[in-house]
Amino acid sequence: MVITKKERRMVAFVWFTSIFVLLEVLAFFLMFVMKDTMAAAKLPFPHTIFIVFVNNWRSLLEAGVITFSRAAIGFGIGAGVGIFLAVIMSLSKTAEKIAFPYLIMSQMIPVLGLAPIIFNIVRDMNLSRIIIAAYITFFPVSVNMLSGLKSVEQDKKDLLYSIATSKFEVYRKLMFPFSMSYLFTGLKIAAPMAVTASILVDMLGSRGGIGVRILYSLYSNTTDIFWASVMTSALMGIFSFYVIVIAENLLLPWRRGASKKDGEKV
Amino acid sequence: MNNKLKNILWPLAFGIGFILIWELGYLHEVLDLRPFQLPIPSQIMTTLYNNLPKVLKDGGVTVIGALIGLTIGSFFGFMIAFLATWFPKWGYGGMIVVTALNAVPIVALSPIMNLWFTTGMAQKIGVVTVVCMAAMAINAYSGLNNLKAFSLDLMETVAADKWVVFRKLRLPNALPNVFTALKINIAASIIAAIISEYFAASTSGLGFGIKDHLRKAEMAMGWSYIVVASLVGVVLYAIIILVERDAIKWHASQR
Amino acid sequence: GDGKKLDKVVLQLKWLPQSQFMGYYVAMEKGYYEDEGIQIEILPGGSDIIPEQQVYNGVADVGVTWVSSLMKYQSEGWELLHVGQIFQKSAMLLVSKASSGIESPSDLVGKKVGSWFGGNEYEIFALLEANGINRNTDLELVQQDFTMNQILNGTIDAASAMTYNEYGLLLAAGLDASEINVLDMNDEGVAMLQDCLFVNSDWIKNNEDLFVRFLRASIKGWADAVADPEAAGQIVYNVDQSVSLEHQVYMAKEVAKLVVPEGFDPAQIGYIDMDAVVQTAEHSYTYGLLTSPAVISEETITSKYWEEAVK
Amino acid sequence: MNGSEIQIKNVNMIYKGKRGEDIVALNDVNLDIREGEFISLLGPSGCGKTTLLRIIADLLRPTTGSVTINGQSPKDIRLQRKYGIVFQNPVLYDWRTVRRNICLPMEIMKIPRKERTARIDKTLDLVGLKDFGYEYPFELSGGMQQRIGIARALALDPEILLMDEPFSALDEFTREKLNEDLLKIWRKTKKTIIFVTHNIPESVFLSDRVVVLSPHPGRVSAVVDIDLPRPRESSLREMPEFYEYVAKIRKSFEGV
Amino acid sequence: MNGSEIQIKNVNMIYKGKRGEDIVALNDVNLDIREGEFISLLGPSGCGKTTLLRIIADLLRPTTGSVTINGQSPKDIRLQRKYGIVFQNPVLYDWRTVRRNICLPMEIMKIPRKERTARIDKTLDLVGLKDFGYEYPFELSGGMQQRIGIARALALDPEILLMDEPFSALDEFTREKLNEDLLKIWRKTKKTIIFVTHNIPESVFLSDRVVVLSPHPGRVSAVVDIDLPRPRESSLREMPEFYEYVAKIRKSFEGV
Ligand SMILES: Nc1ncnc2c1ncn2[C@@H]1O[C@H](COP(=O)(O)OP(=O)(O)OP(=O)(O)O)[C@@H](O)[C@H]1O
Ligand SMILES: Nc1ncnc2c1ncn2[C@@H]1O[C@H](COP(=O)(O)OP(=O)(O)OP(=O)(O)O)[C@@H](O)[C@H]1O
Ligand SMILES: Cc1ncc(C[n+]2csc(CCO)c2C)c(N)n1
Ligand SMILES: [Mg+2]
Ligand SMILES: [Mg+2]
Repeated sequence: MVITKKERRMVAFVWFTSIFVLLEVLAFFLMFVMKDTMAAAKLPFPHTIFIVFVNNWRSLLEAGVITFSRAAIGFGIGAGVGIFLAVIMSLSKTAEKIAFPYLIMSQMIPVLGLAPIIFNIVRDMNLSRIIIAAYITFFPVSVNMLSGLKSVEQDKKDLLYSIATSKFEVYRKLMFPFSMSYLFTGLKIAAPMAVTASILVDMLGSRGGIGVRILYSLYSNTTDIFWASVMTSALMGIFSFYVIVIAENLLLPWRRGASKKDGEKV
Repeated sequence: MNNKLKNILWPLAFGIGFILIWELGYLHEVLDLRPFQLPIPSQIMTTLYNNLPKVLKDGGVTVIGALIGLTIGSFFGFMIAFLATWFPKWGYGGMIVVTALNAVPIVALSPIMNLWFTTGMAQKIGVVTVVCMAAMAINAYSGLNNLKAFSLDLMETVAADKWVVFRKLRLPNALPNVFTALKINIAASIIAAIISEYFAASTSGLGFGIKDHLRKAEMAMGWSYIVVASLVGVVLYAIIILVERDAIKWHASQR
Repeated sequence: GDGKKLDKVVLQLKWLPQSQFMGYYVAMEKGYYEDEGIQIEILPGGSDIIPEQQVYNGVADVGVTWVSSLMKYQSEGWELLHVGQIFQKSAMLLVSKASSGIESPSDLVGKKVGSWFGGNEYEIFALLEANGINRNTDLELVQQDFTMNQILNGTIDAASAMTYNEYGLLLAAGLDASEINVLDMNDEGVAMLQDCLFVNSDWIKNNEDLFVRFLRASIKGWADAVADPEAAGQIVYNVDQSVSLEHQVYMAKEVAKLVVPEGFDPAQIGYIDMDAVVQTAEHSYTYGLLTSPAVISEETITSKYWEEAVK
Repeated sequence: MNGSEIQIKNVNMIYKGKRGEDIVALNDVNLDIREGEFISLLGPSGCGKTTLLRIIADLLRPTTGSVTINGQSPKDIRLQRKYGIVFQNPVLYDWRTVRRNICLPMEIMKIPRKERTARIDKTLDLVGLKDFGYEYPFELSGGMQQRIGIARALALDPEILLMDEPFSALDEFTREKLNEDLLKIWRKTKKTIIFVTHNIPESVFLSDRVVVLSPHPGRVSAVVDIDLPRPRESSLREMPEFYEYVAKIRKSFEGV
Repeated sequence: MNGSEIQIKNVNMIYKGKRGEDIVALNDVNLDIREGEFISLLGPSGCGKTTLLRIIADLLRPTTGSVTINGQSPKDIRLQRKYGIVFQNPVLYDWRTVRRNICLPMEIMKIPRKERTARIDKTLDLVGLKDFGYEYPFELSGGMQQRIGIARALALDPEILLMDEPFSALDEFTREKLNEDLLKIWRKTKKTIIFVTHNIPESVFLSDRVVVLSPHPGRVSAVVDIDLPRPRESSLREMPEFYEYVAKIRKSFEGV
């Protein structure tokens, strides 16, 4: 089944409106049927969030730009490190056996414990924030990339092996192109996560950003800004996801064809 | 057998080497840290030993929440991938929703869940559930849809219904991806459970312990909790690896 | 600045930019730091920011924190020096809805009581202990998140609140003062000192003069702020609009009462009341924050810079 | 009109290439296949044999033209599960052992377990893989994998059997043995078999008719009736008529 | 001793099955291959032909026994990039067009761009895919894919060419044409060629010697010298000596 652009737009529209309506109904239910005193905090009416969003679009946009640009940098570095680690681990089973448990462990160190150490090493808040954002982002990229690298079929490797191809060339000509679709799966997970990571590091005393808006609005009980900020972060996540999807379509033309062929069913 | 031993010995040797470097102060020297900023392993272990019952109890609370959330979240994530595959036109919207959720930070999610659920455990499960959905949904979707050439044709020829295609082709084909997602989610679920506990209306759990002690300069105690979290992560990872090895022994990655 | 190169001072706040820290913002806005040859940078706090660590790391030069927390860090070996006391009173309250009937500490028995923990719980511990309530068995202490939703929601019966912030938020949420019962730590005799200024002991050795200039400018700022909280609130609001101007001004007014309590000489802003420090140290030790009595010496706390600054 | 007469009418197939160009695979193909007929498709590589087979099996829609099977569309027939296909490359599921790969279509058709096991045993034996039932496909040689694909289709016992170069990776002896086995099965079950091959003697040995396709674009260039007696046995391969047919087809091929 | 004499000594190959069982693929195989020899491997499916080829190419280590090539190990030879392989299934990279698939090994060998283009043009023409250079592999038929694999190995012009059933998916005419082309190339370049096939006439037509393997476990059951004159042309196929050899090999095969 080939889905046209027009259909896709229609589908998106229907999804958007039905979620909107559903949330309106739920919010109504909460407020007027359940008579929940905290209804506005638990689940505000989406239209009110939307109005707050529109009224504050400038400041939210400003904050969004700060957060998103940091997310992009953190994502870039995180993805790079993730790919690098995956390559190291795929080069040797021993390296994988050594590294993977420790990578898991590293993910168990919360930012609260990690941040002071990073600050102490870099002594620059902004750089530290980027490092931490990257640290949060790299893991899914690494895991997915590694699983791609490990899924390369033996006979494809044999072809290069038989002409004594250097490791570097094997990666360049085979392992990387083959793993691209796996990598993109990882990137699709990591991109929105980079937004959350960036929001988290906003809270490390940043001056602006969606994270600051969320933190301040929580602390000052300004529920509407809180929800508008949450909505902004969700939108940024979708945006980042689509950036990856578009990049995938541009960079992996052979896949578009291959999957279409599978989908092109009678 | 020899190989299996090596698989354990190497990482262990590496860990011991690292711990030694850390213990003997070289790490602190390189990073210009003082022991009261980052305690040395022996301090952590002593503290851990002295507080073992409490730390284990807290660890239990967090791990149970993380595992339940991991299960529910992975299940929902898979269901979304399933729907997106089943209804390629309409279901894909679910993937976008999951992506949007994936961009809501835990620090925002936790207070929301605090409102929806009153107990710390329910809040934790709620947070972990949301956090675990995306990795599973996106990975499972790619596994359910990136089929080998012609494998679908075989199903078509015997007019297999969608459900059979799903069970006998898409599902096994997606298994390697599901394991990939589980590996990500193991790490994600524990850290999400920990961070959710920063805000939970409860005073138990690794997250509460970490935050409480690290803020109060009780670094050894805070790091004891981190050590427990790490060990739990590694043990869960090991379990996944073992199950994976058995479940997808046919896959290129296992050869 | 008359073309002279300014010395940079980085100030780490304990929390978000808000009127709790209005003195510094006023001083910055009015150019008092520049007058002292200082280029000031104010770092906001955040959920994962610990001022003691920031100052020790050198990310910031001067920090704002609570005295008990500072003592804890000092006792763990962090070479930090307490060099000025901005809040003379505790702002900590235990608030509850009047309907829950908590009028005295003894009414807390059997209730769910919220605290932020992480070092903010010791005044409550002291309050309970002083009233013969066992904090482990007689009631349930739970963690509060950033919001006051839990008390509004009824999930907890009593919540920690700062006079200048959370209490105001309850009012803003539509509760009338008469609907809120308050236990004030100062009245209950279990107060511990809060916002103080501290520095890295190493840093101050080479920057004594700089710090004195910083303190002088800050005190000037605080004096102006206390004198005109409305204006101070406005100045803070200009820096950060995430809270309403109204709430910022409310906070400024309440903070003013902590910086210059009734009967306190406004010229003495920043004065370190050693009796209060000792009480804070004693409570911190007695109720378990500190594992050994706090060392109160020139190594840990000193008024000499303040004396120099107010000369 | 009888059971499964296949009528291919003016079938054109144009693929859209990656760069948007048209690739004409089949051009105006017309062919009638009788019920129970054994028909072979011959033709140079890339002439559209697989494409035609896929169109008959309803795995592909022709760009224009139609295929009807006993008045019904390929889709109807497919939904009635009358097709069995041996694909050009074996299309095995990595996660299933040999036996379970063979079992798969039967599972879907809800053939009782006992019957399934019996058929697996029989076909495994037929293709000479009795001892390899519990291996995974990747542990087998190319020819062995191909034989699993054959066993899978035969185990299914379909009304219409479409075989795309099923014996290409087999040695002559295995191939000849399987040729004979296939004929036996065909004789017993009266299936319609459409058989793609590059081996002209094989096509003569097996078929009622041999259809030769010419390439670029694929069209029917010759249809040769093979009037050799049935049942055919390996001795047929030594007969002069046999060689005449082989030569004849080779000749019609050369014109291509 | 000359350039690339291949000595296979007491080679045993035992695979470890997934369930821990032993699969004996080769049992005590001994074979000497002269430099510049064209040798064919024949044998029933699953007898170990591919395995032997992979051992020679250093893609697999024999369980016991050794292979030496002019005194060196297969690894040495592989590192000197003297091998070219046509795999049994074409092993194409999905993400590369036909041309870029053929180009790949040459890229790695750092052959200059111009030379590469020339060779691609030449081999594409040779295998009859001139017009398909810019398609992706999945847009091509099975036989066309196989020919890309052949073109890729030929473009490389290796000293030792290992070909695993390279023409199995091709029609007789394309196959015969490629047979002759291959012989021409061989005559010109003096490569050593080890050629796996199931087609006995093909093996006779091409080879200096035909090695017949018997299965389970794979061992050498016959070695037949083909004393037919060179250069060989298609007319050879009509000669009685040719048929004698075919018959002889078929016979030695039957004993298997
Ligand atoms: N990776 C493997 N693991 C286990 N067994 C294997 C593996 N590869 C091959 N074998 C076994 O080794 C034997 C020889 O296989 P090989 O591929 O060499 O056969 P072949 O002669 O090339 O057959 P064909 O003509 O069918 O390609 C077979 O029995 C096969 O099952
Ligand atoms: N998916 C596809 N997309 C574009 N072109 C295709 C596709 N499949 C086949 N073709 C083209 O259609 C033509 C016929 O292909 P087909 O596979 O039917 O050939 P064939 O006769 O089976 O050849 P072979 O004997 O090599 O298997 C070829 O030119 C091929 O390039
Ligand atoms: C994580 C965390 N959450 C809430 C508070 C409560 N709080 C916010 S500001 C403030 C006054 C500090 O000067 C207090 C007590 C905290 N400290 N840390
Ligand atoms: Mg074909
Ligand atoms: Mg083989």
